[in-house]
Amino acid sequence: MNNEYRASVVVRTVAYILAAPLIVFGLYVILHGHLTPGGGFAGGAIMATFIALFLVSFGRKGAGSLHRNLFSVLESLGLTVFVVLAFLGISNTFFYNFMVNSGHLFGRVISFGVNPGYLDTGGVIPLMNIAVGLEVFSAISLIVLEMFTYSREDKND
Amino acid sequence: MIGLTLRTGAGFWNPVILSFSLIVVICLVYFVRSFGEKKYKKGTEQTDPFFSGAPAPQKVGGGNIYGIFFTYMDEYYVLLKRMHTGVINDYVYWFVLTLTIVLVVLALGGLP
Amino acid sequence: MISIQFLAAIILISLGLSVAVFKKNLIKIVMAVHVIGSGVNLFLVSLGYRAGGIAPIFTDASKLQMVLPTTQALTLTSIVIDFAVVALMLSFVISIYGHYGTLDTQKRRLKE
Amino acid sequence: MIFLAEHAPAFAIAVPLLAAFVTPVLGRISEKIRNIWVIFSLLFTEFLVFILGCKVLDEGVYTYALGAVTPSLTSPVGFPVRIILETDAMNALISFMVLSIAIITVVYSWKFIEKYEAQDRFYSLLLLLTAGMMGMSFTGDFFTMFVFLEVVSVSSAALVAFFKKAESFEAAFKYLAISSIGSFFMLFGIGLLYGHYGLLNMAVIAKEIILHYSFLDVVALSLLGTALLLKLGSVPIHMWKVDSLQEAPAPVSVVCIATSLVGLYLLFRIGFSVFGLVINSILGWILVFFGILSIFIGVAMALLQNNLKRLLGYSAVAEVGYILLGAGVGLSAMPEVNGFAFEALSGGIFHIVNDVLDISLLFLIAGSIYYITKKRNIDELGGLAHDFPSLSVLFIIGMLAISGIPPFNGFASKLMIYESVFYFNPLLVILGVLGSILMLAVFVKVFACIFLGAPYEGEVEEVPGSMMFTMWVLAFFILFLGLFPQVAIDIFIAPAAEALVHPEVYIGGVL
Repeated sequence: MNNEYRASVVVRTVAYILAAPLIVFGLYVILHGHLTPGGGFAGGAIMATFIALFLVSFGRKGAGSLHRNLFSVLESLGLTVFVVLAFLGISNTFFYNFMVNSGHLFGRVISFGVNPGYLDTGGVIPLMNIAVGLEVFSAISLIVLEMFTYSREDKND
Repeated sequence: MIGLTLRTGAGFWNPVILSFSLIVVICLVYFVRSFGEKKYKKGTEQTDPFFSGAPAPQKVGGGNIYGIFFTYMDEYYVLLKRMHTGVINDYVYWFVLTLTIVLVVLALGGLP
Repeated sequence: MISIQFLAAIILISLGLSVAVFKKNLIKIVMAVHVIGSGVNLFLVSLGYRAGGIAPIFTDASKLQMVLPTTQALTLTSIVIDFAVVALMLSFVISIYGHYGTLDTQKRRLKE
Repeated sequence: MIFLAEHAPAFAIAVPLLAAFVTPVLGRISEKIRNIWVIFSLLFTEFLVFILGCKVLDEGVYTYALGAVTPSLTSPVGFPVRIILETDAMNALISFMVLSIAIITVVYSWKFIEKYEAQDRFYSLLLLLTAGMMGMSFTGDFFTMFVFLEVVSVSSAALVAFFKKAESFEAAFKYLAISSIGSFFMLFGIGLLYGHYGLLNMAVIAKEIILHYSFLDVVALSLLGTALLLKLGSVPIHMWKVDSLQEAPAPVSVVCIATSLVGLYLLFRIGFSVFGLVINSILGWILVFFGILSIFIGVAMALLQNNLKRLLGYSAVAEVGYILLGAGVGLSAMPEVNGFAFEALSGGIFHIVNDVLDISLLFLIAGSIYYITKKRNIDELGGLAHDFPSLSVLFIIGMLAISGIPPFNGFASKLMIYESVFYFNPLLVILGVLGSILMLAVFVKVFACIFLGAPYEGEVEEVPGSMMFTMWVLAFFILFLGLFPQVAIDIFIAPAAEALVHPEVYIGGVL
């Protein structure tokens, strides 16, 4: 078994081309979670597809450049931000949306009716989407990375 | 003694009285025991357990206990061992079987 | 007249169950769990479907036209859970293969 | 204080959850700080649940709507649209028990898993598991119940595989496979209820079901009920439970016992509060049937085992049978439970408390025996009473309590179950007493093999003080509940039984 596993040039080129669109589309889905279908989980999964593609095209060397500690810290961070955001509404109730219609960040006051889909609405929901997106991205990347390295090591022995 | 007697609907149960009488009985047993013979020699075969004249075994394994019970309950245990295969497929099978039984019984007897 | 999506959900669930009971490969059991999960998700999401309904986002459609998004939320959550379960089960399968050298469900050490 | 009591149901879920996410980060800094953090967060949660329990015992059922303007705004548009946490005496009791077990587990684990890797993840998963169990016990709607059930399944399966041995992976795989199949069937049942009523809230469904009871509800009830019977490990779907209890580390086995306790609570909640007003005695008979089956097959299989933890796993299965027996008799008298049926139900609930204490003590002793000798087969052990007299005293307490010998706590609850079930059906009592006698036979064998005989030859380690302390705490509560059972009945068992047999109060808490 060749240790220096690398995919063919076709796969690598496609990976280069797809990298930016995948990340941008994932971020788009996360940021528009409160307006369109999608949200934290879907967007995070799309972004994690990039990591899977990266591993497939660059093999072990690619896996070596990704730090699993970074992913676990990011995962913890995302989850903590989510729960802390839920705690911040505690003056009313847990999970209370204290930022909606406040006029500050994500708190634009809109009148009832059709609008073009202002991103600046939704209160804590977009923030929670971002936290969940971060968590899902790092968790799925971690799973893919662990499974990838484990199966490679297994074959080399 | 309010709150110490357990009322079980049909009767009552007072553990404190029982524990007290248990202690009394144990004291009585020790009192009777103190009349016993004290002249035996420690460390000789007089203090060894008696095992039909043969040297007593130092260790009894778990498989040696209740042998006669397993002999007479053999058919039941063959059935039980066949039931506990440890295969995940059979676990799912038992789940489906239980679901079917519960569903049929409830559908026959649970409708208004 | 039973709707086709409910029929599909039932077929998926029964397929998954039959694979889980009859197939002797650990990977196939993971797939069976996933297929059962997908069947249930299909059932849930088709419960919430309303012909001609409108998504409840920044429109001024009347309340009766809008679709209650509960089932979509449920399905999304259950997909996430399904994902987590399958990932964990696959990692267990990798470890079992590493230790036992086989994926056969009949080769087990825990029984009775 | 009032603020804490007001938000206690949400905090009881959120504090362990937050603690679980922070634990890995703290573990990088220092092990000591991490341990203090874990135990402190659990103690704080237990304090919250305690004041919540006092509030509930004083004022009756308490509902909390997540994300509402005020906690009591449960149905802003005529029916509840938010996630609602509903607390009454029953789930306050269950969550208090679960948290106590979790605290004892954490204190025990300090020394027990000291030599292993990945301790951060162990504590993190343990806290996640606690949060899941809190969610399961406080939730007022079906879907949140499913979500937390899966949180519990996934995290406890990962904990079962903690030792990273071949058998532990096998046990964890079996556990996760069968329990996720069960969970998906439960979700299917929840979907049926949603399709029928368009709602997920338990209390509202309980109210609607009186008017629209149909075959669809029967199918949903059987799906939910069977999935919960699987979760609590009733015969004939108990094998996964025995496997995972055998292979998990001893503290994790104890927490797994606590998860089946929460499964029992959910079964009671669905049987009594949701379907209690419409279903007739047939559901009670089903529970009685599975209870008797569990007692018999569990005890018979326990008699056969030579692996200590597997034996304890089978006796845990048998003990669940007694609870199902008592509760089934209570359920068969719904909707008007009084007299002997009420006593049987209180006996069943009291036996939940006693069972979790006894089995936990025995599992912790089994863990200590593994810790000091590194052996699990009782044939290879023997004569431990010479070197470890206090361990043998603890084992005697546990074994007498679990086999229902006076004056220990197991006797009090079993007496309540027997005497009241006797009026229901005398044959069931005979079967139950027979099971109890066999249980004593099982533990006499274990005691003779492990503690009696010539002194143990082989390397032994000392039992650390923190582990002994947790076992003595459990033994103290066993003795206390054994000597003063009526105190427990008056303070928290009878209100819990009252909360179950009056579904209309539960419904009134939301609407």
